[in-house]
Amino acid sequence: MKPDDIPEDMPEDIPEDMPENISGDDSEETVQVPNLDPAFKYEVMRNEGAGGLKYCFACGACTASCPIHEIDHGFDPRKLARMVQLGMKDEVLSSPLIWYCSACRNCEQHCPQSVEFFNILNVLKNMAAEKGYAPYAWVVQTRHLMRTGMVFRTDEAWETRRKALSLPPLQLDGEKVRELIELSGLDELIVKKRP
Amino acid sequence: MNRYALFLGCTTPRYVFQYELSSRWVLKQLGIELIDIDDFACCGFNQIDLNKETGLLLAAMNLAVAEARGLNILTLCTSCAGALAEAAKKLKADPKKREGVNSKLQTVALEYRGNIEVKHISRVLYEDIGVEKIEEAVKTDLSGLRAAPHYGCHYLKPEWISAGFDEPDAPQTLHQLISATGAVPISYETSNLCCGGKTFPISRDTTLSLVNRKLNNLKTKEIDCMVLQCPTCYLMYGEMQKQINKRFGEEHEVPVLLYPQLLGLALGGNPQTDLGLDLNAIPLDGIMARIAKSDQD
Amino acid sequence: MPSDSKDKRIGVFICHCGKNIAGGVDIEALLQSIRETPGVKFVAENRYSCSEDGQIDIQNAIQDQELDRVIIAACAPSLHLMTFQRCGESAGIEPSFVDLIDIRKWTMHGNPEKVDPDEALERSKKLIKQAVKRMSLKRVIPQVVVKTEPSVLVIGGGVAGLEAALDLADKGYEVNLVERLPTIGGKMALLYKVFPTNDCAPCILAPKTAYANIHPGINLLTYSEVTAVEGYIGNFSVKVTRKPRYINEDSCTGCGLCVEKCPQKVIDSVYSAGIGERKAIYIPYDLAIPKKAVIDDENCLYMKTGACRLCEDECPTDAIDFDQESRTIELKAGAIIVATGFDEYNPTEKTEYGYDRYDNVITQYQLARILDIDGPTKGKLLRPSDGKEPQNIAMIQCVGSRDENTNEYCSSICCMYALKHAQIIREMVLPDTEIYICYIDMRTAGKNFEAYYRRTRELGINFIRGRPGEIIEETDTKNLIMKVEDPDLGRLLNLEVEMVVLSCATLPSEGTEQLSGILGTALDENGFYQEVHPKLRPVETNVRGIYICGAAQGPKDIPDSIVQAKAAASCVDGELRKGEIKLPEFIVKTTGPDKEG
Amino acid sequence: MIKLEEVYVEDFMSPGCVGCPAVKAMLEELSDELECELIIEEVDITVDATRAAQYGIMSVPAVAINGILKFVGLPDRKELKDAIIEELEG
Repeated sequence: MKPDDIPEDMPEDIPEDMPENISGDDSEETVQVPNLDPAFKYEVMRNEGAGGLKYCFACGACTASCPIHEIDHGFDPRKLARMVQLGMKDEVLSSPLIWYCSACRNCEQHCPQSVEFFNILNVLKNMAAEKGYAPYAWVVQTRHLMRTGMVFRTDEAWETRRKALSLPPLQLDGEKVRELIELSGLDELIVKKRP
Repeated sequence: MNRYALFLGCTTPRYVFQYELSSRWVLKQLGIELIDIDDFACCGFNQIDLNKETGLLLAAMNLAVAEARGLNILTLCTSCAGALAEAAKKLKADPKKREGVNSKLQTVALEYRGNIEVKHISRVLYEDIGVEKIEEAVKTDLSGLRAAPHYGCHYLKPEWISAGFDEPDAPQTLHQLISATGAVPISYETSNLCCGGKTFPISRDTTLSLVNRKLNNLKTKEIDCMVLQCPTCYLMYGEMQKQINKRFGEEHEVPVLLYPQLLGLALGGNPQTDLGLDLNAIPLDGIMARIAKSDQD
Repeated sequence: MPSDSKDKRIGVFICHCGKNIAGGVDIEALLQSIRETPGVKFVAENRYSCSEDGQIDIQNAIQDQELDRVIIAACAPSLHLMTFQRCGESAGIEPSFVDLIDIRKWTMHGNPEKVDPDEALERSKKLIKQAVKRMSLKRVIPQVVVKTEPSVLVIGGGVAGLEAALDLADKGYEVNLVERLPTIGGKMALLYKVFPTNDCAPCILAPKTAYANIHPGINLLTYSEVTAVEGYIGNFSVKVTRKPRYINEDSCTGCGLCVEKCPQKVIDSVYSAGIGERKAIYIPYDLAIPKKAVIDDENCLYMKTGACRLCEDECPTDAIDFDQESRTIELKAGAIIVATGFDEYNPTEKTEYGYDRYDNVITQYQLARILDIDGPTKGKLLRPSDGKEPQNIAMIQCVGSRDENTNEYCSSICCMYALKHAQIIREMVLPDTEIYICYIDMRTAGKNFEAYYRRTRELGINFIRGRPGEIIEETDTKNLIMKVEDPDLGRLLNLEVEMVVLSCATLPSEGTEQLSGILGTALDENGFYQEVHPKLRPVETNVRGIYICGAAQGPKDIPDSIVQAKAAASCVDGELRKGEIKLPEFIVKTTGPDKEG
Repeated sequence: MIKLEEVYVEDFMSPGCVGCPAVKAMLEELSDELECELIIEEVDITVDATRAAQYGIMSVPAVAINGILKFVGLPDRKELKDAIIEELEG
């Protein structure tokens, strides 16, 4: 697939497709256990780096260390781990929650049970992306990447600017990157429609 | 003389010209040779979110490109350093994984054998040059300049990336590098707080609140500037101050320097042409006046 | 006579262990394979070999089939070898011709060594065949009767060692009690109060230390270390190195005049946990037993520079002796009890809690010393940074315990000592100080412990079920800020306190590895002494005649340490009371004083 | 004369032990040298502590022949050989 084949309705610039904050998402609804997917946790733990989930004893050192949680308590590693353990698959994967992580990796740094929550969250994001929940921001970045090998839009003004500062010109060739992206199937994934 | 392949990444060459300028100049002064490589592309840091395999492939591709030229990699961005170093360590330790990656890299005529080291610029300064040599090279006295260090998460974490070099919960290397220039590193409570850069495209509000937290903490400290070592951290703390002031009614005006800019000042570089100080969002007039004054004394 | 397996009549009994073995391996296939093994005369299966019925079946088979050697393929020898040896003996079989081999480890759920049924079958076949071969060639082990020494070596003078020593001395044994430090009493003497009764520790310990000091059957060897052990049960010979006190113990009256005069101050890391100071010549504490001075030769001015000797001038009994040297004495022991206790984990490597960086972060052991009215601060609780009374204190549980990066095990006493210190602070020291205990699970499972927890709640202590990620020090106030998620509230707490106390893990005491090397005893995966069996033989070690008790065997509180000490003393008495013991000749030959070569 | 027979040797060792490989090598040599079947079982005392305890073994290397503990510590090659021959002759 050529980058230009990406549908036109995909915005060029990064739109804000995620809610500004997610704290309001706190659902008061009772969780219906029979409707949960008990196999979900195994599905997650099968992935590299995610097996530590079974050792989580919910001490909350991750949440207490999380800079995003402090700003927006809707993002809560302990709670997300719990949701996966209980099998709340659809709720987890469709939720914008999982995309708010800033990847600081404090959760993993302070976990006494060596649960690598950063990796677990990454598995969840990959699963969600499979289903078409990839945020536009990342989709747009990938599109730039396929064109130029860089995740940002580039233009003439920028090139002129670099030249004026005596910075060397950059070779902007997305060819190899595009091939690798196509090989790993990411090109198909970014055109998926949300369920 | 030490040689490295310069890995610019995406953010620095696109948005933070002064980091690239000052890094090139400073490393040249200290005898580190940088080789520009056209075939480098994005490190894959964000792509792992969508597909872990793609992320790893992109990192491996860059490692292979450098390896083919027999060069270790020097990065300016902490996230590039983290992503590439993590991939390099994993692929070195796991031959099966390496095989899988190479079967795909084959299609772009590359192979990664597992022999590359990836270092962030500050680690190169700290390990290859050393604090003492830097102290000796200092020409302009920056003593008394109070600088608040910000390390950047992927410079330190995961722990095994920085093992034997620095300590994620009590980092020291940037403090020492700042001291080497004569400036005074000032510790502050939120020093290990993440800049939130990765969350910015997802939620501006969340990220800017996070940035504001650190800026508010710094407000209570007597500092002349913040010193950091990552283009994303720079964008968050440097470029976003005006937005934050508008959005939250704050009055922040904290000068933010990239470490090579600070070091460049100490080494006597031209503030504009060598170090790009005029490109920084928050004016550095106060700092420049101090330096000019101490020069006259 | 050449060994000839054709003459032997070997019986093999395969135990189902309920479903533990039968559920994980094809018993029928195993029986079939063993039946065809050369040298095997008889094969049978049992549902539970160790049960009374199972043992009767084995004994009947021995008689009906005229077996002279039996192999039971069941569980670990540490669990039931003795059971089956007794079973065989009553049917007329020499104990050394009874073997128990463990095939259960490969089939039992929850066992880390469990494998799939095919693999379990192959391994079981191989192990049984090997045992058959070994048994067919085995000869009667000649037994000899040897006299046993009526004396016992107890290593470690803490509460466990003391209890064992007193029990045995009261039974008439001569006890040598070796203690590494200059005083007996161990950690307990320094805990101020002890749960769940809140007795003052000296009140219940001092009578024991004092009695041990005057007991005619107990020889106290303080400031001494065991450096060599040889021999076997009944006849150990032991070398003990006595470090020089530079004090003539017989003349020293413990008056303390020398200490007053000594100009050299030293941080006391042992008796006041680094909180207070002592002199280079010192008496560890008021109730120290023996109450004799000791000179710390690393810090004594005279030892370092050749000038001073002020203590010598001051001593009314001329007890100071700078010429004293380290000397080694030799002892006999019929049995040895190891009671070397524990050390508190040093939390420096948990950098997120800033123990070495922040003045106001201390450990629970340090807090115990601070709260002690006879301790370095005379019971005053003041912040190290500015000497202010803290208005609020947070305690963090499981520091270095239940932690993959440090120690995986639960240290078992930390919940209770945190409760104890919270009670003391609230009731006796700073009643208005707010206390927050951040815990992962509150574990108060001992007798009367739940009531103790309830009592702590009554006092208004705050319990937060969450682990702080990191502690940040507020630069100006030196207050400590930590974030902790409170799931009961569903919100993040920003907890700012004036002092933090870390409830640190219990580690095997320093030198455990070295001593276990001297003794030939095994250590477990956490570095504590390994018992033969955690349930059935909790105070015996792999070396017959050497027993363990107290925290040396694993983290435990005082009640449990006392129980184990009494158990160890009882084991020793059981082995030594007859004055003689029957042992395999080779043990006497190869490990005894008359050993060959 | 040595009879052609079997001998069962338990070679007690541990992974960190310095002298243990030497005992193993000696036993393998003797197994070729002596005209008997030398059945050698290597017992790692860190894995099977109970077996060592049955023999009262406190340190390795140690060697038991036909169920009788013969050596604790590194044996002399001749002593080891003699001990095996002694067992063969009963």
